[in-house]
Amino acid sequence: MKVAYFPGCSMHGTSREYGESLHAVAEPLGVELDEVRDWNCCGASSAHASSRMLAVALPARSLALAEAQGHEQLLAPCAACYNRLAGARHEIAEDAELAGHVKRILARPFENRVAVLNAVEVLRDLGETIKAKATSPLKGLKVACYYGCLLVRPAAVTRFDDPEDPSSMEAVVKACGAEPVAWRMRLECCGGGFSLSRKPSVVRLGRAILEDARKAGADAIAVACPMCHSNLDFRQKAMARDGEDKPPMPIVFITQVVGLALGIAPEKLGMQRHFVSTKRVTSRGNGEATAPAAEVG
Amino acid sequence: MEGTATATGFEPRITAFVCNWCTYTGADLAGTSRLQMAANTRIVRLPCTGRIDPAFVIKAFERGADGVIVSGCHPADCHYTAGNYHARRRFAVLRELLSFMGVDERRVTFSWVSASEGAKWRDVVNGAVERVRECGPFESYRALAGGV
Amino acid sequence: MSAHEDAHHPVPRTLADKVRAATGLNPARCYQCGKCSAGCPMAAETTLRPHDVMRLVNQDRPDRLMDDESIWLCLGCETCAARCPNECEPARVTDAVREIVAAARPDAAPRAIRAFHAAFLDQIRKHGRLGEMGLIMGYKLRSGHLFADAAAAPGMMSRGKLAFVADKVEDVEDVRRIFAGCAAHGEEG
Amino acid sequence: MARIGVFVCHCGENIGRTVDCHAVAEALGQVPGVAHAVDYKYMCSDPGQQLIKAAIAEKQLTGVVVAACSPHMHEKTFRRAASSAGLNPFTCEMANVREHCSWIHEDRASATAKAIDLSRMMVEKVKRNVPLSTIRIPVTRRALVIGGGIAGIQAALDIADGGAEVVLVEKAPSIGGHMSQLSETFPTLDCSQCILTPRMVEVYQHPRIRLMSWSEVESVEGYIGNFKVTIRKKARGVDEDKCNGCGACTRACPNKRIPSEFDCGLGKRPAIYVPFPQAVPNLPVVDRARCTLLIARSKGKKDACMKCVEACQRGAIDFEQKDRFVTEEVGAIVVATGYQLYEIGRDQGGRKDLHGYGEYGYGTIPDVIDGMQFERLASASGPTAGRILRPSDGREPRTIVFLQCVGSRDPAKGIEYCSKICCMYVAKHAMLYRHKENGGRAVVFYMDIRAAGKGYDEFTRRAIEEEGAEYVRGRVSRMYRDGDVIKVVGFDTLGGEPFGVDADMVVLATAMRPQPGIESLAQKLSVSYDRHGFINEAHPKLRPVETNTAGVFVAGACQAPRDIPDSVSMASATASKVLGLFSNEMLEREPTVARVDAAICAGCFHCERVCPYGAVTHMEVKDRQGNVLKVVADVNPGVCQGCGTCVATCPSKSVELQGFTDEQVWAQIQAFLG
Repeated sequence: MKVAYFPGCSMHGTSREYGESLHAVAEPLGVELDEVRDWNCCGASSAHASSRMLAVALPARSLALAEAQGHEQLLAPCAACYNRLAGARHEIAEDAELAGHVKRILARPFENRVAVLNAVEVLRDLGETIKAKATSPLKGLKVACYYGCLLVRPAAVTRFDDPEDPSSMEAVVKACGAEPVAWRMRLECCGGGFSLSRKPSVVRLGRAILEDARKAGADAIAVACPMCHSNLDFRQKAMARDGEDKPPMPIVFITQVVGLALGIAPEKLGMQRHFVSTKRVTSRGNGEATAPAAEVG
Repeated sequence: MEGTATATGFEPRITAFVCNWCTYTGADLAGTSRLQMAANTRIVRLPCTGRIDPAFVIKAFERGADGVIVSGCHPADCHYTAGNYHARRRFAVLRELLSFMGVDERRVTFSWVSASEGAKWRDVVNGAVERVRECGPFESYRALAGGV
Repeated sequence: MSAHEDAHHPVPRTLADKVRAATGLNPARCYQCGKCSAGCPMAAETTLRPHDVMRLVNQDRPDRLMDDESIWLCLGCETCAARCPNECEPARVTDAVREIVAAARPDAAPRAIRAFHAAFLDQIRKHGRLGEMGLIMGYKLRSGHLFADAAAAPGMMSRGKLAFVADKVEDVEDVRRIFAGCAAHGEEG
Repeated sequence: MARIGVFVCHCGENIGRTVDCHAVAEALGQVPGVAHAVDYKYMCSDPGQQLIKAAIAEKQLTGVVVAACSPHMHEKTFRRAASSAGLNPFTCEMANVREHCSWIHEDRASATAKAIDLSRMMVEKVKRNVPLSTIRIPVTRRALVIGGGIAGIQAALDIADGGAEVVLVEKAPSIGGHMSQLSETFPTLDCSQCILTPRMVEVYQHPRIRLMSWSEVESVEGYIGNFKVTIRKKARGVDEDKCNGCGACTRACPNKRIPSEFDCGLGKRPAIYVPFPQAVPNLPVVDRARCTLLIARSKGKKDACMKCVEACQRGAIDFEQKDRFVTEEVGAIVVATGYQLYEIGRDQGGRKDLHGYGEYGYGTIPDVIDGMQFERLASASGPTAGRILRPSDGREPRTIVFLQCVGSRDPAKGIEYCSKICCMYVAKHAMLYRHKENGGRAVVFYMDIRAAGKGYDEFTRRAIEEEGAEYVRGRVSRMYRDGDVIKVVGFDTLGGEPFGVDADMVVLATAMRPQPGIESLAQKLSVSYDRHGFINEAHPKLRPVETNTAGVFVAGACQAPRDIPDSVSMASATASKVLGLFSNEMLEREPTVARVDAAICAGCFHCERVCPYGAVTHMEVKDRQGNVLKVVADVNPGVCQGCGTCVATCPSKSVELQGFTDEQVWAQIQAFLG
């Protein structure tokens, strides 16, 4: 399977480990990532907060570049980029007048032929391969699968799963031998773009997500979005209510979970780059005795 | 009355052969719902699409129609149980004949409109008028038929 | 007459007309059932919830939408649009209202949020991609939160999460032309 | 030379606003063959009709064209007026210049030009009309009622009391429909069984009603007054004559763990069962899919269990019974198949255009039930003998949340209409719960309370003012299980605040939909239905209980969401229509039927093959000596329905459809195009 790869701006910065783990698992799973040459930022929440045209034209440029590279499918692992790219493709397909304006502004050949995929969708479809190659299944590891918002909504754009009752990430986690837990906050927003400009909201929303995951007995929360990851991992300390010392909740990327199950070394998956220690997860993977040893740190 | 080329450009004249039980009633519903549509069509009511003889369509073109609509009940909904099945088969053949005779396919519209689909009838009419307007006045056939 | 306007609204006059012209959505479909606001994660922090925004659009009250920061606190999480029985898409209506309000009063949004969006778009205009360092610097200068998260810098650095040099888009001119094209479209759009 | 009168109607403003009626009349006045052309404000009014009668007499008119509304509205009115003035009614036609012209165009010039064209087309057609006389056909004075709910029961009783025979076909093992599942009924809180069971017994004992339960309509042929209906009597596994309904077999059956459809899965029933104690007929049915004996037999194994056969004193159990087919001749058919509730689960009965409520858990959250399940809990004959208990753990719920409009008024889920009865039964449910559990909290999430019947609004006010039901205006965004509590995430749009409730039970007031399989039944009856499957009435205001197919009538919730009072009054209205039909000896039918010209018919009988009604017969043409010259086709006017398929098929054009001849169609084409 050969796909155009749209890394997105955070893949080299705050969520390097998402990029590293994606590349680490892509090869064994037979996914060839051909980066879109000269891709540009998808505009995320800021573009569509200022103008609908910009919010569509920016991602459209990257779609046009992927098309020029002869690709039929484009993988955007970051949920925000995936939403903007798939959203742009959907709006251009639905609104002929908008499409006309975008093509004029882009001033390059563009027929909107490239389908946009997200990482969860791709991993779900590779479920059998993952199960087959899972040399060190994460037995006994309880994972809360967190979709957030842009991965599954709006339904017309993100058609890969049921927006109110998704099951793709759970399927991937099961394929890795781990056990998805039933919890309720998996579709609630984490505060997204307010990470810098309005921290209290992110703390309030993130706290509710962490508490629910703990209540469901999860050992870790799996995410597929750099913004959700940074809000729940980097800001997790701020979310602890004062005077409470609840055990930290590791926030791992779904690609890291798959990487561990495939027996890839934690360093190659960037497990050391998290703010909240991922020891509880890594000790479970790469062939160590899967007896639930006492957790440390 | 010739196809009047009014100020907004060419106004096609379109004959619509419809069945009484579904499309005619659907057109009535479009009326009671005040759904605005192009005024280029004139409806000829027949009991069933099974009654619509392909010769009517050809005759309409011969007398100067720019477009023809044929519409009746959805398959399986026919008031006479099977009339529209015969019609479907007949018009599949007629479509071939018309294109063989050089009549642009966009001039003929076949559709199924039920008694509760007023909006669909409006869309069928407006769609047909737009497509026929693109084709322009239907001179070629009229010249053949003795330039009446 | 653009595809969004229909026969009855040739020139957008009311706020609802403008929203409809911009998005193709019909705000009048909203029957104020409150289901969007019930699911809105920011309902606890805002005074004007999604169904209030829809009400004020239908009542043509841009003034009340301008004097309140609620529309700027929308996360764009699409929960309201997913749950709305009439598919009014309050999220996209809020986007359109923000565009209209910002055009009338550029400083309507709270300073921190304006600073973030400005810093973000400035980064893309300059490099075509977002350099996190550049974003944080740009945000701090504009928002005045000079020392926010300063303590986090070393942690970020040690984890290799601070990309100093924002890798640039070679044809950054192309990206800048898109910005200009959209801005031009914005005027006559 | 034809002498035709043209009468252009203003219809008050309806036509006059966009069509210049006077100009139309004047234009038609110039048309050769038109002897009289006037316009008038209200042609269908009495003075309007007088104009027609006077003109016919004065000018010896040979035909009339009324340019007004749709023939579906007033063709009969004007034909009656014409014939009372001595003109053959079938030479009077209408040009539809309202629904097909004035109402759908704004530009006065093009609307007036179109009205003139339409009127001229009709004049040319009427010139070629020939006087026809109605066809008289016999009427079978027996009615078929499909569906044994309260609507079907009422219709059957009224028709039978009116002296006609009735065949009542019910798909389920017993009649009673959904009403038999209800506890009390609004607005009077009558016990449903108490007011329904007497009617059911009345049906069973009525000399002129033949009840066929556990049966379905297989096929329908014929037409008004002369339908031939084939009914499939499904195999009960019990001989109806021998069984006296003692119930020994149902008690003896060891497999009692099967979810009862009657109790919506909350109660259990044996493999041979009677749906509910007051069932009519009181005959058990063998559930062939779940009976261990039949399962064993289907796998070719030894007979596993014969408990019911042993228990039955009268040897009534008969596993060899097969479906049987019965044919009935009836003159009228009443469709009264009732409703089903929208599914709270993910699957919507296979319908792609309907979606479930993922945000409410797709029906997977325990103790989230629908209105009918609540009825079964509240019903004294229900699985919990009337105590409201949680299906999951049997505990009494301290807080129940009721959600209005689940499915209804929700275009995103595929249903845009309001189901009319939920506001009332939710108020009733809240009241019943508060009566039974005085300390319990009943919270109702609503948008608008629609209680417009007699005593209805007072009923909902009583639930709020005296029974302590808490009404919160706002739709719930989602709900989820938290421990053994259901968290309901709502919003109080009047108070302007989020409004959450921890509920022990949630009742979803789900939308009313027509019964499954209504589409195929409608096609068997060649009756039209709307997008949702509700049967289309002939005219929403003027002919609400008839359908466009003569002789087929409709009653109850199969036509639109409807409560019991409306269903009963509609059923009686339908019965009066049926009795009206049966009151005349012979039926008059439109003479628009096909006629063969024996002289030019070559006897290829293509017409016979395409005729859906088998109206074409073979006729020998003989010379004076009686030798057969040729065999030609001949149409039986009594059977022919006038669809005209034969006319368009006939290679030699030797069959004509009276009222829609080829010549008349050419004339209309020429009148328009020149």
